[in-house]
Amino acid sequence: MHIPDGYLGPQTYITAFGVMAPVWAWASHKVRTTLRLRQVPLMALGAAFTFVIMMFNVPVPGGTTGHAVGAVLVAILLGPWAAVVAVSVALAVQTLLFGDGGVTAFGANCLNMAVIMPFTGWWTYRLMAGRSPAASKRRWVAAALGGYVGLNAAALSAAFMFGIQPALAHDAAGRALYCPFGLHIALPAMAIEHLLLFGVVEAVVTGLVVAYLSKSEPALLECGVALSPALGGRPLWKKLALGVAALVLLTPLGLMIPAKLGAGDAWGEWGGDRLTELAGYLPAGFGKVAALWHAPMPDYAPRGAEEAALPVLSGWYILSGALGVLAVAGLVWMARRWLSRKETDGIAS
Amino acid sequence: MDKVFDFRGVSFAYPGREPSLREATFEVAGGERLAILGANGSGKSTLLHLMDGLYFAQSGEVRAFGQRLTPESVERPPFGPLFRRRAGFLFQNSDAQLFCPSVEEELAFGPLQMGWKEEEILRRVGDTLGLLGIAHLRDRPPHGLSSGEKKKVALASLLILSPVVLLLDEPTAGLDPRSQGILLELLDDLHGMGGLTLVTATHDLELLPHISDRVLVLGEDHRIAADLPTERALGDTGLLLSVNLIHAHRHRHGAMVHSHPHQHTRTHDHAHGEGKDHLH
Amino acid sequence: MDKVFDFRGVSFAYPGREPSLREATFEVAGGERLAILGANGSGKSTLLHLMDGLYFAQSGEVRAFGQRLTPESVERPPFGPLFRRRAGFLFQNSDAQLFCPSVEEELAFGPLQMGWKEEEILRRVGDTLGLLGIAHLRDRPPHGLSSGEKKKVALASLLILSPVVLLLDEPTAGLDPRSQGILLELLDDLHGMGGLTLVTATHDLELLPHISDRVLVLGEDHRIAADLPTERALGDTGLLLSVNLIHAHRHRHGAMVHSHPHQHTRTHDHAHGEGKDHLH
Amino acid sequence: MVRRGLGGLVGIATVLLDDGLAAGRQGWLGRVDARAKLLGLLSVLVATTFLRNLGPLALCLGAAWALAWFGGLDMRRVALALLAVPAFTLALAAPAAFNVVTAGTPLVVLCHLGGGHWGPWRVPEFLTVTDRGLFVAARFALRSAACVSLASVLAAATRPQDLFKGLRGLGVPAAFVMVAAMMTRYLDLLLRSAEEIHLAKLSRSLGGVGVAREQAWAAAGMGELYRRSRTVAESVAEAMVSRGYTGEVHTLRQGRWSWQDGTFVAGCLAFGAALLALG
Ligand SMILES: Nc1ncnc2c1ncn2[C@@H]1O[C@H](COP(=O)(O)OP(=O)(O)OP(=O)(O)O)[C@@H](O)[C@H]1O
Ligand SMILES: Nc1ncnc2c1ncn2[C@@H]1O[C@H](COP(=O)(O)OP(=O)(O)OP(=O)(O)O)[C@@H](O)[C@H]1O
Ligand SMILES: [Mg+2]
Ligand SMILES: [Mg+2]
Repeated sequence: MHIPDGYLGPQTYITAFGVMAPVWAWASHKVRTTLRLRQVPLMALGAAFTFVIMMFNVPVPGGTTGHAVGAVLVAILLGPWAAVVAVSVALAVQTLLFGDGGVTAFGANCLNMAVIMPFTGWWTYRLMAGRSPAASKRRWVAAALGGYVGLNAAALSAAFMFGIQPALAHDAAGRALYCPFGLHIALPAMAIEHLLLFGVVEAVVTGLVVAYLSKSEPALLECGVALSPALGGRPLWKKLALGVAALVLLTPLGLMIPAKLGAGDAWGEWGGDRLTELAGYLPAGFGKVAALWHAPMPDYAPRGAEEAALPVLSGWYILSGALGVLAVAGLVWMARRWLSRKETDGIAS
Repeated sequence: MDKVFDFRGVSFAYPGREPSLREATFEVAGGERLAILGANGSGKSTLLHLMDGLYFAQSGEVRAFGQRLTPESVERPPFGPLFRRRAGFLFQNSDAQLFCPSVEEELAFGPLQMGWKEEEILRRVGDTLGLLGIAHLRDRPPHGLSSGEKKKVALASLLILSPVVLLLDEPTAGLDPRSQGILLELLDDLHGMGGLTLVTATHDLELLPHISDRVLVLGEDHRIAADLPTERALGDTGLLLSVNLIHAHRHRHGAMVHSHPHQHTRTHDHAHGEGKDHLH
Repeated sequence: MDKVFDFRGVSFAYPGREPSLREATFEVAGGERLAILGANGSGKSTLLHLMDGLYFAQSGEVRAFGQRLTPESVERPPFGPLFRRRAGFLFQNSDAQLFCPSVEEELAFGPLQMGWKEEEILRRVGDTLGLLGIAHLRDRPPHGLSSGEKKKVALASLLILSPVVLLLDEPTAGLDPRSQGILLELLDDLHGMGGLTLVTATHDLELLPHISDRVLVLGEDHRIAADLPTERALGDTGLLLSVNLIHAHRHRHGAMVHSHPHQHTRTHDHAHGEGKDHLH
Repeated sequence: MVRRGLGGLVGIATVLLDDGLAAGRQGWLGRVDARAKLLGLLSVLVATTFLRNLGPLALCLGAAWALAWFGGLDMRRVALALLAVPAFTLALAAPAAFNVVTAGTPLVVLCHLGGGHWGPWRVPEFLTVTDRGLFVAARFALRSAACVSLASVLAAATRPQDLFKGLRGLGVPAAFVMVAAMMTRYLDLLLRSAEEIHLAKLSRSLGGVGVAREQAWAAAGMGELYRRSRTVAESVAEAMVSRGYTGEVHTLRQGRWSWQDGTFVAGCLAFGAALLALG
């Protein structure tokens, strides 16, 4: 999921850096104030731990192995803001020293793996784990689900970044400048891979490590809570809802800003063509539109309504995003009910 | 089963480094007590990893129980599992060796893989813990144990499979004299019961007489510098100086300084004009 | 400045544990060489952490250079920085102590915190590396150094601030006899230059005469069992037995087994009917 | 399989985190100030992402390789990044040449697919390589290769510790730089721990026990590693405090720029501008 250099155009990667700058500033402020003397070593070891986690191959049923990203695990263990710093640093070192992930795509990679992933995963985990004791079974089931949700959210976002490239940036002849695969390919490819394989690995790793720690040293599981935003105040589910809503709303914004920037750009006459194209691609990502294959290139299938396209597109995106969120929320809710019923059964019997 | 290990011109280098072991040639007979002696970084741990089929020679040939050790042979049944059961390896760092959430699971790790029956395993776990006198630790997580207890648990996790060869990497490092003594006695007892081959890596000269009859001395050039009976090796100050295990030692006695080759296993008393007798 | 440290009834427990140190009362005078002796887990490292103002007494009082050590006092200038400059702590684990990307930065870390001038720092780094004979390591990253080199770099990173107290936590553990000897000589030289107070934690009885004039013995009940001159402590077999540092040792000589209290610092030769002389 | 994966990576990490005494860092490129290298090479890298013609992209790739060669880098070490990663990108870019991804005039007809629909997707009549597709794939692969080569030249010519110092010199906050530098310091330690834990398990592994147990053990290894990370982090914090750390990060300032450093940056900027002018 590490996006290399050359896959994303400047509009996308600059936007990603723009989004990350305030996030980094806020995260380091948070970490500094909560940890003070321990911040530097703890973040450094957290980052090194994330890095090494990515090297553990974990067997999955079916005879293959895969490796986890570990961002949700770090969020659970150290708190989500600490995870933002730790995973960002791990990604920076991978980029600069090991050539894993691009330098220009660094902001985008951080957005996916150091922000979207730990936060969605951590919210899911907190929501499901509730106030259960550190040693309870609910903790690790919650962690596994958190890992699954977090990884898929990150993968979705990465696929989205890939997928909008051909539409956002192409030359006069309509040939893609960067990643040539549109949303209709990028989204299903990433989704299938991550829903069926890597998501499972992430879930297994996150769940089992939390299970191991809850068995052998539950105290370690409580530090994450201590280092994370206070649980008091607004109920957690409200925070979750707010956060997810913000993410869903922000991403089209990320689309719009480059679109506005791009319109005045000297070396791209992206105007109507791109938007039409985007409008044609987007819903496809969610597997709904059968006829999209007609128009891989807008030159062959020009459409009208150029100006209206962006709002329409954003609307589509928000709608599908909201649907996805609802589906996940439903899943979490059902799992939670199932677990707490099992727990009360256990107490009753 | 006469020769347990047979090394012929074995060299090994970590990726991207200079060789950590050069052209080692030696044999280990069944029931022998061999010590591998060398300064820090001379390649003792590397040699033990090669003996346990965890690393593989880049040139030369390693044979164990008559069979060549290769990445394939140690994985393929019947030799692979048999070899792993016969050879037990006590790591230099027992923290690394203990990776299960409780002592009981730690001990059950090996037997579980051999498909023993559950009751049989639990019985053996109890027996082994009893043998080492650590039955009270059964349900504790290994990381909360003291360093001496960790060593014992690590040893127990090897002994439960009744190995015929024990590879010990600095078994007494970091232990206080009493825990050291207890461990040495235990090893002595195990060897006394017969048949066990003991290979111990150490840089502690004082330990040698307790754990070995024969010594393999590794030089700082990562070659075998000598292969001698223990008593002769300890007596050979020139050899020990040449592999940098001892050095010309200066002593301050009050205001006086004098120097002579020094070896920490020996006590030598000497009087100075104004001073009292010293023990070093 | 006569009393460097002054402990009065100091107790300390890690959160949620039994106390690791109970009612320690002792003093350390300037220029003294004190050893803290105790079995594994007796609380030696804990005591040194208390002396260095890293942990704070839960009851009782710790004074250093006449000032009470509290979480506030070690942070507030002028005492805080002054105390940090005067006391240097060599950790048991040098990997934890070396956290900078190169040896040069490692040495510069302390002075930078003190706000020294850049050129001054670079000059001192050169001097200190020269003093320990490791100038060639200046640009190397600390991982990748051998354990002996790591210890020296860690020591250099303390010495650059010209401390008047060195707290050493098992400085020779894991080092081969030669590196041990070199380190001991170095400490000897430093102490010889005058004024330096040395406090060394160890469970190595053999080390004691080289590094201390006085010994504080910690028992396994985490209390101070004795406070004696080194020579008397080493001679007191009863004491060492009672704090579990030595134990009644069995020897196998051929087929014979006999036991007697055993202490690793002494050589005792004894002959058996059929055997030769042994050295342990 | 797991062992080889881990062992190999540990090997790579050891090589990459090497002492910096390696030959590659002794050449003239190795002596250029880290800030200058970062500034110069990254500006060329950014320029590369704006290019749209094959010519300038190829020029850029060639320049990166030439820099590696004439800068006195250890080519064995760079070759891995210069060849392996672009090869991967090439494989990834290849499908873009086909008409299923990029429509256009068919150049080569590969096989008959038969048309119709497959799920929501429409399948074309023939699988062909198209002219536009070939161009798109070539440009994509070339751009990625050029970018990756530039980045790996930067990494190979600079010791990790200097790279982070350079970042600090370019205005990245000291705390981030210190965290990153400390991370590389402890990466080696944790990788060795991970390898040790793995070998410890291997030395007692007697055969298959099923995926579930294997997974549990892998997780136990990671849990153990986490505990160790925490312990080390605690001790490191203590070691830092003991040497006077109060929460403010101070690092050594940078040396002065030499005229070579200035020339290098100017050269890179000029090259980047030239590339942009070529398009
Ligand atoms: N995992 C590793 N990767 C790279 N190099 C290594 C590794 N382990 C050891 N080395 C190097 O190989 C050489 C031999 O190391 P080894 O651990 O075998 O020495 P040793 O004799 O066991 O030392 P010690 O007494 O300190 O345990 C050393 O130079 C060491 O730096
Ligand atoms: N960080 C910690 N958290 C909890 N308990 C600890 C911690 N460090 C040490 N202890 C416990 O405190 C006691 C004293 O430990 P300490 O490390 O001071 O012993 P020591 O004398 O230095 O032993 P060694 O010779 O093994 O270094 C031990 O029982 C140990 O288990
Ligand atoms: Mg070793
Ligand atoms: Mg200690």
